Amino acid sequence: MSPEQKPDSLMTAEGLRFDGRRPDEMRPIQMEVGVLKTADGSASIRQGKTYILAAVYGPRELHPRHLTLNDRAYLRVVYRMATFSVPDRKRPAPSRREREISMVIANALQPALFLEEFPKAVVDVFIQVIQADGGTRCAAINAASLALADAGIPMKSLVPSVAVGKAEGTLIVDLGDEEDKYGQGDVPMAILPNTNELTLLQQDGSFTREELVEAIEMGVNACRYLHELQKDALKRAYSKRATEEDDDEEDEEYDDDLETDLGEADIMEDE
Amino acid sequence: MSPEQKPDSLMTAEGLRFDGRRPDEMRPIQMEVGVLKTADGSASIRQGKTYILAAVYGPRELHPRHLTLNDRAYLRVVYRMATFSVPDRKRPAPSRREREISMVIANALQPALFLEEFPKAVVDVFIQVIQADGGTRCAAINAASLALADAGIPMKSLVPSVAVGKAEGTLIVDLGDEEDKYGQGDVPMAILPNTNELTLLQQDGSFTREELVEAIEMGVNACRYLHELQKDALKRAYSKRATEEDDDEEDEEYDDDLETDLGEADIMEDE
Amino acid sequence: MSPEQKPDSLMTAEGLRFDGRRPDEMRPIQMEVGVLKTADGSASIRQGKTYILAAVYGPRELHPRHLTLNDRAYLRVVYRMATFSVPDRKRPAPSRREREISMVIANALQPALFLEEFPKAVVDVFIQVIQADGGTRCAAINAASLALADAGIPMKSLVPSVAVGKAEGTLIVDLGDEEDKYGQGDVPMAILPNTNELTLLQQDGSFTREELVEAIEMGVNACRYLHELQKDALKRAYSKRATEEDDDEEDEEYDDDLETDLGEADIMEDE
Amino acid sequence: MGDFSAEVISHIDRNYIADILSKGERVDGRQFGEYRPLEIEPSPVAAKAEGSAIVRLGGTSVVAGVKVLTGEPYPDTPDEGVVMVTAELAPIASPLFELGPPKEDAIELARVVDRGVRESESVDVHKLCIEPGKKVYMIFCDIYTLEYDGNLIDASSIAANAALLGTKYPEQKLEDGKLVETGKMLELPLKNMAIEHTVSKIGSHLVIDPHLKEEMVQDCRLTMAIDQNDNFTAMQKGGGKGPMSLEMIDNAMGMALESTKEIRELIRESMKDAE
Amino acid sequence: MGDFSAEVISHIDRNYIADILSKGERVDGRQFGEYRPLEIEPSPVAAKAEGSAIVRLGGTSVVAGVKVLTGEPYPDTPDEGVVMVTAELAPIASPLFELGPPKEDAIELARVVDRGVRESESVDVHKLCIEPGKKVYMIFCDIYTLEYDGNLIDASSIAANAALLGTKYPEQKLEDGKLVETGKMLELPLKNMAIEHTVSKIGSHLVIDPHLKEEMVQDCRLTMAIDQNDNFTAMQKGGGKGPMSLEMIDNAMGMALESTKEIRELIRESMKDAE
Amino acid sequence: MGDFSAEVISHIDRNYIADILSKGERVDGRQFGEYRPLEIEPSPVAAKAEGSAIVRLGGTSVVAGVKVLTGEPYPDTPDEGVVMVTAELAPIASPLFELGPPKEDAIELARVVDRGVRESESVDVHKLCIEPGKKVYMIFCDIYTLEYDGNLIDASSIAANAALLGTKYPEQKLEDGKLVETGKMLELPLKNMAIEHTVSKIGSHLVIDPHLKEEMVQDCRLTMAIDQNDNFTAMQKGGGKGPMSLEMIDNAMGMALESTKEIRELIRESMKDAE
Repeated sequence: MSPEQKPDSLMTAEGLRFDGRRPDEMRPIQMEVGVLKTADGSASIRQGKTYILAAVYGPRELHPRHLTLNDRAYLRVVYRMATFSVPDRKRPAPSRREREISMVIANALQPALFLEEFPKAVVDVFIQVIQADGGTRCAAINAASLALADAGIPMKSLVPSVAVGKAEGTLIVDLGDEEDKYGQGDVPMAILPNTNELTLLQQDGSFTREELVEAIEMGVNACRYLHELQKDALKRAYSKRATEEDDDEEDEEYDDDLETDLGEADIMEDE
Repeated sequence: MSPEQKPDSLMTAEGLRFDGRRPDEMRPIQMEVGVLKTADGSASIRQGKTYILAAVYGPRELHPRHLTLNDRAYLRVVYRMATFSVPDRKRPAPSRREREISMVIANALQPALFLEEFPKAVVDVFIQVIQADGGTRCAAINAASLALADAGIPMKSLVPSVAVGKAEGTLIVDLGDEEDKYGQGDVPMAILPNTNELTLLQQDGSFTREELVEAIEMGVNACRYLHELQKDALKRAYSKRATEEDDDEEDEEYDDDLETDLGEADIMEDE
Repeated sequence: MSPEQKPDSLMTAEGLRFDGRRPDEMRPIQMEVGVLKTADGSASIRQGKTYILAAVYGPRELHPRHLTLNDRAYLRVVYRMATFSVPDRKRPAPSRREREISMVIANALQPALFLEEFPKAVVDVFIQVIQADGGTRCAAINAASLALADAGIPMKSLVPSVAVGKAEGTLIVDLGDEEDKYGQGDVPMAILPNTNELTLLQQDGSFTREELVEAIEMGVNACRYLHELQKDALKRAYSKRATEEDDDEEDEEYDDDLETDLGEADIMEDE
Repeated sequence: MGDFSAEVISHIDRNYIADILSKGERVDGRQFGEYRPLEIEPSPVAAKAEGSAIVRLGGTSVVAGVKVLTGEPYPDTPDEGVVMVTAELAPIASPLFELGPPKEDAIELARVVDRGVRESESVDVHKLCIEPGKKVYMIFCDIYTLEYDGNLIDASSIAANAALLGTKYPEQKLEDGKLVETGKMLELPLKNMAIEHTVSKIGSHLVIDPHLKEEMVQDCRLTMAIDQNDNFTAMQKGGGKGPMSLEMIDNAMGMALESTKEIRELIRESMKDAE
Repeated sequence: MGDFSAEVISHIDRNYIADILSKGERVDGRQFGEYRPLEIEPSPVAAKAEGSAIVRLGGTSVVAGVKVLTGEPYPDTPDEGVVMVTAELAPIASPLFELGPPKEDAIELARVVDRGVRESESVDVHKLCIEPGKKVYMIFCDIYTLEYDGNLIDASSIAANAALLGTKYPEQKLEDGKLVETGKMLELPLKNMAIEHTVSKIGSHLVIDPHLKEEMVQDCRLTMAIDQNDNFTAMQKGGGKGPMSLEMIDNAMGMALESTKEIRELIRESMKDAE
Repeated sequence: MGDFSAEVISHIDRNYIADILSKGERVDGRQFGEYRPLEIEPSPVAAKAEGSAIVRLGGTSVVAGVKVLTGEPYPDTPDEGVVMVTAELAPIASPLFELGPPKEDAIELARVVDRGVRESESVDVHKLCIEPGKKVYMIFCDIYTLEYDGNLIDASSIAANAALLGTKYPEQKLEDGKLVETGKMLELPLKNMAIEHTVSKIGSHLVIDPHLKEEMVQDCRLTMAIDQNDNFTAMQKGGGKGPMSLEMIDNAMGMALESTKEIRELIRESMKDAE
């Protein structure tokens, strides 16, 4: 692609953003559960032009064995970007950045999971970025926690995630590519919705202590909204499957099992 | 070396090839069995200027163990080109192409072998290209199947192999480097001589269905001729060893064992 | 750094060296034992501007197991240069040269060790070059053998090491960077001081047989001097620790144990 | 693909599949010469890639993306651009994924798909020259498997062709040694659109577009790239160690020739919709 | 750092450390907001590196060295030099060393320290330009851990800043396409000196500059880079899977702000001595 | 070579070999200072490599090939060409072959042979300059082991020297920034032809050109490169951990000096036949 142009200004005179959004307005978001038949659980997310798929395999036996944990399952996250997902072609081999983000995502998801129910096993979370237009690590967490629920991994709750940034002195939510690149900073975070505690927090750019506190508050609010979208996506998948099962003339008992399969039982109880 | 010159024409007005051969004429071929003392079986082939050595080790215990097959021996083929075997210096590390050809050769040889006689073991076929002047994968198969016989691996038959190509509309057998590079296509193949079935078939360039059928027929004929050469080479090695044994004043009983050692018993019976 | 200048001459008219040393004079040397708290044994050496740290871990269980030796401990030496230790920035990944020197150092140290006392175990010797100004492999051996003693590994003796070179026809001891680079040759060696036998011997440059014999004799003498410095360093560490122990009001019995810990018992007996 | 899986499939499956083939049927009810439903989603990566497509072939799906870069030509072909096709079994598609270097299967997938495009000279590399010996366009087409239910090679070949067909990129020229955009948008010079077709041999039967279960029990497969003039431009026998007679190879060629036009048409239609 | 060790520490230790924290004490007697003794040895690699420092933070020590090279700028930033910071857990520092590729911990160490320097724009990369689009200075700051007793990130950040502050290198200019030295010595254009501070969360407690034993039982840590104007220029929650409330994060920021000036002052003093 | 094998050889062999050495005999009947039969096949790769040779030293055989390329000189040696020698234990030669990165033995083989050629400045690199600072000849000599029956280093060194001696390549010159052939064929400027000789120490005995069985029980070996003026140009003690006295080293030098002329002569004769 021809190199992106730096916009003249990221904020308009009216206090709106470059793409017309209000400072606290998120991009259009679509999340879908159960999109990959090969996986035990899966989800897709489109957040603005960002497009990501997540698949979960497991819990299952872990190879190589020396990675085995005796008191819980090992959560293995692999975050990969397609070569064509970014303006310049990314090299095919996994970069250090991809490996670091894989680790950061694992840390963000882990507090929500009951991994101690599966000692010595592994739960694999594979994330493929198809198109990257800002906020990929946060969008990946949103999709991955849906895929974990879809795979029936026991969870305290889903994990919503968003980035808050700063452009021309204004705090803004859910950065697009240009805001990420030409803005004054970026604060990606993820929360446990039942306690509002943060499981992911990173920052770059330049912020005062007061700005950071305000940014985190904005992010937590946006995460609570995202959490509602996540639950909706899960319910849609759930009722779609229930309908499909009905079409196949299965009896109603099946629904309970399905609920368990989706890991929703746990999720619903928590809230 | 200075870059090779593209010949003005690959075919003469008289219907002969660039190097004077008829379309169905092969290059001079020398095969020799038992050329490497370190190996359990070995062979060399000189086909035109192509020069290749093959060594077989095994059957023996396989490391690492996770590659072990429960119902048969694992056939491990490693095809390597010397850095100086090609016009430009090849990089020393094995290329993707070398690894693909290793796999293709393994697939071509496997149908001829009774690997199920050695469950959990490995049979190693190591191939070193000393000089590459076209048709290396086919020449490598010719030499490797001799080395397997020399190592006493039980076989249905030897596996002869040749490439058929096209130059200025004419189908030609056993391409040299220039014909490979400047011709219109290349169809390497290998056969089981007792059934004429193909164990290797690849193609590039552009052919009609009819041309391909004709090319395969030409190749099968050439393979039958090559098979005779292979058997001759095996017999020469056999009688040479028998003679050497005689010189050492061994009694005649030894011949039978030798035959078994050479894997010839099986081969001769099949034809 | 700006590239080093080649000195006009490595030897003065008075027969002194470029930096004022006599041909058989070593650079100022400081060795210190027990400098790294994390390691089981450690030592530092400053030899001219060369600055090296060595750490020893073990004997301990070896991973991966397939490297295990049934009759003795495996001596694993890892020699690494800091990227900034040389005039141009060294690439961070270990080079072939670093791996070769690791092996050479292991061979130089091994004859002095009673590794058969710890079958199936590993003794790790990790060497970090902080600043390289000539003679790093020899300085590394001097430090590593002190670190081994500090770790209490049973030893026949310490292993002193030095390089002898040639500049403008004169044999010179303990080369600096310029003498190494612009001189006529380099003969690094290491000895067992109780027998004067060589455990390391390499050479480059050009020498007659007679020059080599003389060079080795000079080197052995320098090694004997170095061995005294090594023993002093070990004694200093020993008495310092004893004092510290006294300060902690430990009783005197402790000294004996300490001696054993330092591996000095063996060393002292041998000489 | 197929070989490693052969280890895990049960003998019952093997017999079952062979049995119904003898009755003229396939596991999913298809005819021997019938392709699975083929769906092409044009340009799913429109904001970042010059061309892209998602292909769904039954339960198998892949995404292909094309990047158009510029660079110096190879010294021995100063007036030719560069085309490179890679294909990767992405972790999300594979329950057997292990974090390591590419396996033989993955190498074969990548090389067979790449050869299908390059040997058929689908893209006219001479038209990718900006200034001979100085600057050319470099076309990278990268394919990721998303769902794996058999016949990855065909799905990948179709996706590559669709993505290349839909590729648009800004024309550039050299001015005072620097590349500048002319403002014009170009399409890729696709002259030949060869599509790969895979026929699987199971016992004495040949089936086209093998299902994963069929791949698991197959003797071998024959993959053929066929261009718009019904010429064969690449061929690879793989996927197992079973030998194949000339008669069977001829039959497989016939089966592939029959389905090629329809698939090529579907690609053209799908990508036209995208504009 | 911390996570893998969590496997080996005993429950007794875990309870002991939590217990004494409840009594307002730490394993080594420090206050919750108290740094360990910090020692900076200036220029230990003076003969080969343009800048260097050894930092001892309690029982943790690291060495940083700076090389100043020249090279071509990146095409998209033709008037900017390049700064790169790496950090490595050298074998000598680690009883758990295994000969293999860098582990997640090591990758995080390197990236957090690098980001602390680069995101805070400590070095004015525009002043590292020799000739726009042609030649710039390239600054490599590499850090090796020598002793590991907790809080490698802060020690490494301090060492990087000290080494960069003490860096001197010959000025170069382009003459007829060749670089020549002008004879003048330059210092690095350090405009912002952001220092990283790590606060560890253990149960309901926050402690600054965690000791190795504290890292082993921590829920997580928060690392913050703070510049000379008290702005936060980088932040990373890591070192474990424990979540953190906003209130705790705010408290951690307060603790870091308190110690930042003193440490920055100590770096400046130490490196001044070196001249 | 030798060290790893020491694990597998039986004590019976060890004693047997020591025993017969005490009687002044060797396993294959040679004198202590006697080389095995040496055969050199000139130019087996004449169609693709500028120089090549196969060397058979008893049951050990290796092939060496030389490629002459052109490229830019290193900035610090603008008027010197480049010579690089590599040596590899090819899979076909090694029953102990494991598909992995080079082991210590292989690294030592490569480096000792390379050093033997380079340290002795066998090739006059100044005569490999086409245009100072712009273009030089780059000589790659790569060696593959074909049969392994002891003393790979000497066989490789002899093969490298033979291949380099037989190397012929077209002269090139720079015209308008492009390399063109002058039509003249050049030989490599070999000024010094240093050959490596290995002496093995077994107990109190020294033997030259060790057989594989001797390598397996040796205490260590000393490899010496000796040039045509009887100067030692490289030396490496390796192949085991046994120490060696100065007296023994001196004896080993004597043994090597004795055989060097004959071998050098044989190389010259063999390669002359090739023309």
